[in-house]
Amino acid sequence: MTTEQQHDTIDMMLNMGPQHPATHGVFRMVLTLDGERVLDVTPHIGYLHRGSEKLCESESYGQVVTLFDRMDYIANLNNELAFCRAAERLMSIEVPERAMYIRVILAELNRVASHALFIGTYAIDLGAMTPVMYGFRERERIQNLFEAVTGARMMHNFIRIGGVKEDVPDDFGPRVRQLIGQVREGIEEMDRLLTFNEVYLARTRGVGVIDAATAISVGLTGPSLRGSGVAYDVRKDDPYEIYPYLSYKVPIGENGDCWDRYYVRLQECYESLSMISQCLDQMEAGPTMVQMRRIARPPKGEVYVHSENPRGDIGVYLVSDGTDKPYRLKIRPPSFCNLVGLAPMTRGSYIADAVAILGSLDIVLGEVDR
Amino acid sequence: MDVVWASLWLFTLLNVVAVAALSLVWLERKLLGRMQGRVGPTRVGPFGLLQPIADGIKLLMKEDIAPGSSSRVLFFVAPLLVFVPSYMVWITIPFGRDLFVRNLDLGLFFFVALSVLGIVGLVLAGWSSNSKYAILGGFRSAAQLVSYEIPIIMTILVVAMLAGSLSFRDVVLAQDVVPYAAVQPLAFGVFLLAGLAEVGRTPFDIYHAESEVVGGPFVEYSGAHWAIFFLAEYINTFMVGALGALLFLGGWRWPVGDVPAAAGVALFLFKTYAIVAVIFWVRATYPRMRIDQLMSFGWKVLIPLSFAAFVATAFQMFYGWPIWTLTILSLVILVPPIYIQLRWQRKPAMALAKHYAEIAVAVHAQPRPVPVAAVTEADAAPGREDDA
Amino acid sequence: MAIGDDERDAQGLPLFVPERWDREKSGRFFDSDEHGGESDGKGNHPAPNLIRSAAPGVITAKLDQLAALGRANSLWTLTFGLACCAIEMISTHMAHHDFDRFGVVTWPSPRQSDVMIVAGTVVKKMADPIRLLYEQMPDPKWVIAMGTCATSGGPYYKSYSVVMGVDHIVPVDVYVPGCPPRPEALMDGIIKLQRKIKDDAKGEQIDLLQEATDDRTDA
Amino acid sequence: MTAQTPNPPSEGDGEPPPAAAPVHRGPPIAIAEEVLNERGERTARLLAEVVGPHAQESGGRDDLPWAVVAPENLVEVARKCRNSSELALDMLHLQFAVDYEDHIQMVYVLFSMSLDRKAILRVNLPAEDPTVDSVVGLWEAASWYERETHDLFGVEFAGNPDLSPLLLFDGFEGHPGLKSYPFNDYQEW
Repeated sequence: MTTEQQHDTIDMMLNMGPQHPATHGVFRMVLTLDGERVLDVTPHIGYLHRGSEKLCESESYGQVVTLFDRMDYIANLNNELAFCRAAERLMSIEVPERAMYIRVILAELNRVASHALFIGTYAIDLGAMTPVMYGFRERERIQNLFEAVTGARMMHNFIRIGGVKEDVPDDFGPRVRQLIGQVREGIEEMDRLLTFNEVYLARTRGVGVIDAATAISVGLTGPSLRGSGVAYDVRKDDPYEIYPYLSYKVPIGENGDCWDRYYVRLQECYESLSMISQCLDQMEAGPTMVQMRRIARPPKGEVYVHSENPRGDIGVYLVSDGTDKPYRLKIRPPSFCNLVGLAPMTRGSYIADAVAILGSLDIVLGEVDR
Repeated sequence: MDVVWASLWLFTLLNVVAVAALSLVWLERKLLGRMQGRVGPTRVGPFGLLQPIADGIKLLMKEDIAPGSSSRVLFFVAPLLVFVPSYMVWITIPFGRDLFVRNLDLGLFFFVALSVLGIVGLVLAGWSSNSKYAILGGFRSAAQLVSYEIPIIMTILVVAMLAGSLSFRDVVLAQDVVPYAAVQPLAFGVFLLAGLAEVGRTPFDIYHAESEVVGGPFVEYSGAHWAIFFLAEYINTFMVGALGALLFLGGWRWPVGDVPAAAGVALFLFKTYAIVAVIFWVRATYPRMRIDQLMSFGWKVLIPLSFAAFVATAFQMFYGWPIWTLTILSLVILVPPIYIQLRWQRKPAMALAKHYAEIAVAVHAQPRPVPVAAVTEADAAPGREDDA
Repeated sequence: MAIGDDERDAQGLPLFVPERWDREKSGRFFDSDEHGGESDGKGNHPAPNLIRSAAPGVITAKLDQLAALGRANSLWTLTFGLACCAIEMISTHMAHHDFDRFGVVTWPSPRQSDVMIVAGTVVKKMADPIRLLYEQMPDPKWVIAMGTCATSGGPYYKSYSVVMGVDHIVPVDVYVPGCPPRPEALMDGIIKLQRKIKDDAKGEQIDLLQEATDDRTDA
Repeated sequence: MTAQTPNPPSEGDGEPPPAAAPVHRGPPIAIAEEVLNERGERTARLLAEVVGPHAQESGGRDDLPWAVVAPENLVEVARKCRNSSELALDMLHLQFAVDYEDHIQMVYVLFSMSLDRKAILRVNLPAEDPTVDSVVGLWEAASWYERETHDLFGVEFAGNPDLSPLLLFDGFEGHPGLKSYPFNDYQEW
């Protein structure tokens, strides 16, 4: 990599500290630099470790849903869905069909909002100021719909164990169809602005390459793994809720560089929008909550359920001792595992690439530190 | 006696330049706002016009910290080293036929000599504030600005050859028939790109890139000293606009010929603000280039192109071909690099995107079980089905 | 920094005692004083400076109000998001809610920012960096505690690693309730801060709590 | 289910519970039945072949069979699982500790990306000084999992190059993940 220097130079340790515009929150990277070239990266996390898992052990099952909202605070509904599926699997409850459709529609909308935010923040990491504004405009539109359905912009607490809190408002169908049209235009606008932009291609093609084998060994999941060519999507390989009834395409990349990871997420937005319209066609009237006691009291046992979050494969391992509080609840946060892959990708690149690679992994610190 | 006149003229020049820079600050925030679907400052005075003044007052009234471990004298001198050259250049720039402080007949040479001095201030600021980010920013600015001086000098030489003189006034007077942008589009393009890099605007703003080196050499400055840097940067942007208007778009004369001074100045300002608006427009769309790409673009693309423009002009003047042959010659030189750029970068990416669309894994919907009216246990919960 | 070794608690985190918290005054240029006036954390009381010591109170009253007008209308926030509230803070800066209308721009370096919006849960491991950032900001500076986590620990009040509110570390000027507060709530917080800056310059101290109750009575 | 009686105050209040198991005065605790579907059966058979004699206990639920292995031959069994052709568990999906107060159980959730198989390996460790061999050599993902488990549960991993604190700051005493860590008597500071 670096030619051996005649005179011995000391490598500079640059600290991209907890407060840095490019580190998406409180994540600290210590780069060992030889001039502009990055020799090694040592990530430091824990600046947002709020002890959620310990808190879960002292709260009843209904209350734990709110803690899951605040873990991956950009894909809230997907987190709620992950936990509620684990509790339902443990209590072997069948959720009514209409509740499943509502859950999948809201989860896919949340995925589109999360990817729109990713495209925006990734562009601002590379210096383009405008896509982040378009990304947040789409996010605002989707959040307005969430507010109409669940009552809150971000921390919804809408998906409950056994179904959803209440039925959707009457104008839900036409309103979501109109929303899909607007959001598709917004994302196409960002697509036209960024995807084949010469400077953007120069900054992302061939940067942060990771091949499939190292990606799997390091534990990458979700769009980051699909960018390297492994076609593993929990919605396809381990279908849950009503995903088997939907037809869609799972986009995969081949070279595993930053542009592939970006392009996989961009295509996933379009796929999610088409999924939502299919769900709207298939949805019928029916109950939205299964008949069960208010305080969930699952039987003594253990269960491991994983589902597809925008950032990757979120797993929930629930150990219950029969009381109304989980005995041990372990979350497999996709951002935490994707971060392990940061060091092998960044060695040998430039400082500007280190920022681009960290952005392409799309990490959320609330989930990394729990 | 003329010392009093000169100081009076210099004082008015300072005010004109400061007002122009403040108008640029306001224009940038409003223009970028418009392009990003938002409104920009509206609360501070009508249409947010007092926003730059509010920023100025706040910055002047702020505590001016010099970090303990920094070399105090150099720390406070660096902003002056950046501001003074960018302000002194305005002495020779004519706003109208005889609206200038001094009409040096070596005006272009004076500009080129002074625009290099700004780099010393940046590197000094980077080194003296004793922070790793500042040092990185300082070295980046040194590398970038030096390597973009050569294309600017070559394009200015092209204009000097065409006009036959180095004074701004003669250059503008020589363009009464056709502006040099039409004669030499290649030189105009290279000048704008190199001007962007010279001033450090996106896509070349690597030395004070927010997301990498957090403000580069200006990291440790606060309050009044930082305001001087901020002002100098906007004065430089205004200068690139003014020079583009004077050298290539015919300043205050081109389409209308000799007009009263006020209309001339208005025309000149219109052209300058047009170029500055293009600079802000580029800032809103393009991401930032990496430092090695920036260097290779400067040395491998801009410098050969500027030399080609220089040689093309020399051929045309030596053989006395008519003026329009130069336009064709420079267009012929300009087209291949753009084609190569598209050929090697955009097309393969589009092909790759098409390829990804084909290899995407298609998942086909399984037939839904007949929806039973009431939801009973009989309805097989899809969650349980296993065969993928 | 001015933290002695004894001022650390059992878990090695800095105890914040406002009275004994003094900062060495490095060279001043224009506004603040040279002889180390005590900044009482209210941020907006600029310590007596050259002009004010020359002609106390007479001509400087208007100057203070002009300065406060300039400061209030160009509050530059530090890009400093901790957790979920950061996403709402960013969406306030973005196109739909557009903080730029009030002249509020987010700036990456603490040296050039006036307001530190602490948006998110303050974790003990983050206490020292927050303190350091606050000290790096030049003098007339303010802190907005956004969200219940920054105000009082929020939904994590029982956790072993969360500081119960950022006022344990830095003096706070405006508290914005909510989890996360809506962008409009943060805008209301900024407007209250602007009023606080302008009224501080006039000398009379407005009491935000009292004023909030007045709003409720006459609403 | 019977009418829900108000839940007795949970054991966590006040001082840690006495050594004897706390008497539970709530409704009878139901035991979740562990039934494997046929995909799970297939993986369980393969797992039984690969793990062979080392499996102290085994079972499974839905499509996730599990096997309890002794701490000393964990790494050997894990390597066999990873390298076997028909099991090919090439991704360490999750690794964490569960504190059962009398013993600590390490759980390894293994996934196979190519053959779409899933399995869980469990290791029971003594509560006093829980140490187990590190699996960083097999899967790089284990490095951060082990650092986090070391922080929160105090489990030592022999062979992990660096076990520096990941989530907690340096001066933090005690392992907050354990049940014995005082939870409710939070000191305001």
